[in-house]
Amino acid sequence: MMAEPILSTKGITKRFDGLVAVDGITYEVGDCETSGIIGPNGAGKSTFFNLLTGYHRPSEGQVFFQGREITKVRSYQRVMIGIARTFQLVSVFDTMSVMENMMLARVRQGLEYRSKGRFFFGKLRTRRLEEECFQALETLGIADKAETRTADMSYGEKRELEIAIALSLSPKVLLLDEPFAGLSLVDIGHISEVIKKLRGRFTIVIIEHKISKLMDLVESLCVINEGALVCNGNPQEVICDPTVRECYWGKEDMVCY
Amino acid sequence: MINLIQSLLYGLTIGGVLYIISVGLSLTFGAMGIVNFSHGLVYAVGAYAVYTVAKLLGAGYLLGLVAAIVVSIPLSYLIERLVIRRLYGQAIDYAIIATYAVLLIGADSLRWVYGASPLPISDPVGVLWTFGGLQMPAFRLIIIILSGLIFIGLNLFFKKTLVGKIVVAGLQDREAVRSLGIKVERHFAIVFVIGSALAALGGALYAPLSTLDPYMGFEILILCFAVVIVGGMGNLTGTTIAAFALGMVHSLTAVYIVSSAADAAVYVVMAAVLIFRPIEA
Amino acid sequence: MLLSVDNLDIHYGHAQVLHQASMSLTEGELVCVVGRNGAGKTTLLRAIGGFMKPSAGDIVFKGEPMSGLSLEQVAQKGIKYVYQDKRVFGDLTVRENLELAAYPTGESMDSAIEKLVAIHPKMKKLLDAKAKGLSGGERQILLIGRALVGDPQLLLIDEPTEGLAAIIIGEIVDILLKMKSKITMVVVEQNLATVARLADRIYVMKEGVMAREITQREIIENPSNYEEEL
Amino acid sequence: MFAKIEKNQALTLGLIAALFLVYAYTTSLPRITDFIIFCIFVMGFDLLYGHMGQLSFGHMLYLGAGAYGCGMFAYHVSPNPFVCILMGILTAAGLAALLGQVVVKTGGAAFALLNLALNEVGAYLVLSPMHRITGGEDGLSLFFQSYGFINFGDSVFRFYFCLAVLLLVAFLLLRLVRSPFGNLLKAIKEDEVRARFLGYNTYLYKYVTFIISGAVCGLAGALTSVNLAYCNTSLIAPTRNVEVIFSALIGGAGSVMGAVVGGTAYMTISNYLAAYIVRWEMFLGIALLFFAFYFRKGIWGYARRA
Repeated sequence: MMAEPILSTKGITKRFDGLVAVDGITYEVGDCETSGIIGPNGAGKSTFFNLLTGYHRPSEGQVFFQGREITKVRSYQRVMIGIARTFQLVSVFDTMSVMENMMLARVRQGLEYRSKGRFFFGKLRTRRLEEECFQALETLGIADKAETRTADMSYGEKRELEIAIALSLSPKVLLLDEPFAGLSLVDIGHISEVIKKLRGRFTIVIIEHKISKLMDLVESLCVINEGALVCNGNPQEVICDPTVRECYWGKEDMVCY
Repeated sequence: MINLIQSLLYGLTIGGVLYIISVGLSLTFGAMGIVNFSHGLVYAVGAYAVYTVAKLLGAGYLLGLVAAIVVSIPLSYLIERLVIRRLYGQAIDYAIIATYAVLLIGADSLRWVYGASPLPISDPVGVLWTFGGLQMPAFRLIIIILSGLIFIGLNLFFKKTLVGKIVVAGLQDREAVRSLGIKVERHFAIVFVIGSALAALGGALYAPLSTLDPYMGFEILILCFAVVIVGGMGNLTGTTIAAFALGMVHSLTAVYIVSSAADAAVYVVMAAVLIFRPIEA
Repeated sequence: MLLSVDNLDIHYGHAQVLHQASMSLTEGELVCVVGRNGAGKTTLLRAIGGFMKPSAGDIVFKGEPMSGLSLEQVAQKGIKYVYQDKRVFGDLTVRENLELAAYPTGESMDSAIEKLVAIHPKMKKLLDAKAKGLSGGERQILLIGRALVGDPQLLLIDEPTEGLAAIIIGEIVDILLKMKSKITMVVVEQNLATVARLADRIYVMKEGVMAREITQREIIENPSNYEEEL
Repeated sequence: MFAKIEKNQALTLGLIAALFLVYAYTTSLPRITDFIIFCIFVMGFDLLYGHMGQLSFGHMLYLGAGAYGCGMFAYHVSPNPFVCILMGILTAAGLAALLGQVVVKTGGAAFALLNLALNEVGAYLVLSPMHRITGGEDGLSLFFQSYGFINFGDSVFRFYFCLAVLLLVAFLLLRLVRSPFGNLLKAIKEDEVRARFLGYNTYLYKYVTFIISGAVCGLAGALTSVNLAYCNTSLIAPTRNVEVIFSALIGGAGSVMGAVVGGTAYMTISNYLAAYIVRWEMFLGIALLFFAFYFRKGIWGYARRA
């Protein structure tokens, strides 16, 4: 059913001082697929994400990208081979303008600065880079904010900027960590639209807490509970799965059923 | 062999003094995230208090020790109130700069009063203890015993007293202590004063083994920072072990290599520790 | 009216996480706050508990405005907060944990221990154990017991059942039900089944706004309406 | 107005040059040469502190390495001033490259204190085990070859030479902090993890910055020994670290212009006012407290915003 997976894990486990945060997850996501990861609070979603991006080293198991093992590849190198991420708490650089934020990401990817000398002594902004960054900002609809200082933006706009920054890293896989957290309804709608627009261009993996937000966004859904992968498949099937309902609505109480 | 045992005993002396001084430093580090350079000032003031009372007034060393502690209490209270308390939650560099400024002001005041030239204090006991071929000034033994007593006393303090327990809890989770309705900062201030009194005691104890000068606090402070960094900031057990281990390094280097290299050896050990266990703080 | 919260705004830096949130409590009530992650439930609770300063709005407790009071002062007024992530003082024993709670309130240790044992008799054996060795459920019980010391008038409990095994969740819920008649509580909870058992009234929060108030009955009769909210 | 000046590189450099020329010819040329060299030191230090956000409490080590690298080469090998200065820079940069491996892995308090400890070790090495080549406590008296008008014995030449070096360093640093690299430094200062997730090996860039900073401080050290025609242990004394920290703070950390303003301000106070200030260190301490509590943006930081 699934094409050759672009990113996959095999029995990946992470322990913190004896506490098992992620327990032997085997997961894969196909090229240009949009996939969601859901699970209750503290289920290990974020830890799993951190293992994918290389922020944590797994205690056991492996991570593969395009058929190559990347378990030991460092986080910044993973970005370079095409795994970009956003953070649950929006993190953009507040001391810089929107454009400078974009440049920082773009320069690392762009061909413009293959020469080391220009990286250290060249101009921060060149016309070509600026155009590329504008394009990414336009996808998010915040091109008019290019010269604003990030600190003066609203939270929703920062979230958009964060996604724009991730886009300018030319990702093959884009990992979004709770992209809707802390946003107003209007902003949530906006971000959903953006994700829909991007869908199919590259692989997108979204962590979410709430199933409904993802239902019409993703092609596959996987559920993590207590560090383990509970269920993986088509969103419609997943939401009807009894084990999933159990971990969301509690076990022993029948009031809900 | 005798030589080795003797230098180990000397190491215990230095370790003991380092321990006495480092405890306060480690607590301010761990509990409040502040690098406290003014600790070195209190140390120097302790030494000068002994000098004043024992030598200038001729009232004896024991009374000097008492004076050192008595003087350190209002001094450290003022430092806590006027400087440290304003640095809670601030960037670490401002804490370093501000407490260093206090050290500068204090050291210059000491120079103003006592002059810049080094002042000696003689061994207050003056008895040489011999055992087999072993020779050891009794005063050094007293230091070792005293630091042992302080170790036991501090452990009892943290285990048995309410203030101690509040600090132990606060080291782990300051906010949770506050949410019980306890004014944590006030209790930390008590511990700050206790830590400072110990630093003054350390200065008073170490003074007869070295000489006094207004900047003496700076040198010893870097050694104590090494202790705190090696032992883990705010980790009391780690601080204890590190103090004695680095005391040994200090003394063994002094005996077997060259005495002037002792401080440097401690820093090299500290750097080596940091290679294997990088600290972000 | 024991507590009233009026039009509370809260910002984290530039992000506004609470928009004009209002709620009220009468004495003896147990009110649940539900809503998805990031809806502002914990923020609301922490604001009432004095952990954060609202940028606008009032919190009035027993007719007294709480704004401007420090965390310690709020706690001493009788509002106690029970942490979400089971933050007990790990290096202290259970007894010492209680001792710290008893100290500012002036309650005797005997009655503090009695309160803890009353809600969970098994804790009697664990009094001298280091808190870091306790299981998740035991920690939660210790946290609740610790908060009860000094007879607070209002308990703020943040996700008491999160991350616990089903059996222990049942126990915690029983404990809360037992306490219900004696003390006013605000409980943040994600599990609708638990909410349905506990709550007198239920506030639903959504994107930092108090979306609406519902009753226990509505959840029991038609849970699927509210599954969406979580 | 000040913000505009700072944006224009040529104007900034011109202003620095004009400021020092006027200052030198209204007061004393040799003294202002000291000021200029000190400003170079502050700029090197501030690259780490202001731009990258790491406070080093031991940068006298790199000043000393530059001074002794230059001085020892002049004393033992060749009195060619340019080769000597180059040797000073290389010594400091090499030392930074060696120690940076360890130092850069730490952060915050540990970073500051480890640097201080290493400075202590360096000062000890120069004073005692290496005293045969460093001259120990007495230091080394130096002589530098002159070639026609290039005469380091002449204070006027030294002034213009140091001014030219200052302008060159300021130019390079301005380019550096306004390049993509400078932007990255700002990013690392704000949130290192985030910068790593833009694909940057932040450890490497911190290491590179540490070496550049060491090299600039080494250059300042080399110029000091050329200017003074001697080098001694005061050029590596750990207790003098406060001078450069204070200068960066009063000038306004995180700006090349701020470093120049701070360096000049500090040197002016310590050279001209110290005679009237009886308790100099006390004054310094009180001033430090004032700046650390109430005036964190520094002189240039406030001027720029006004």
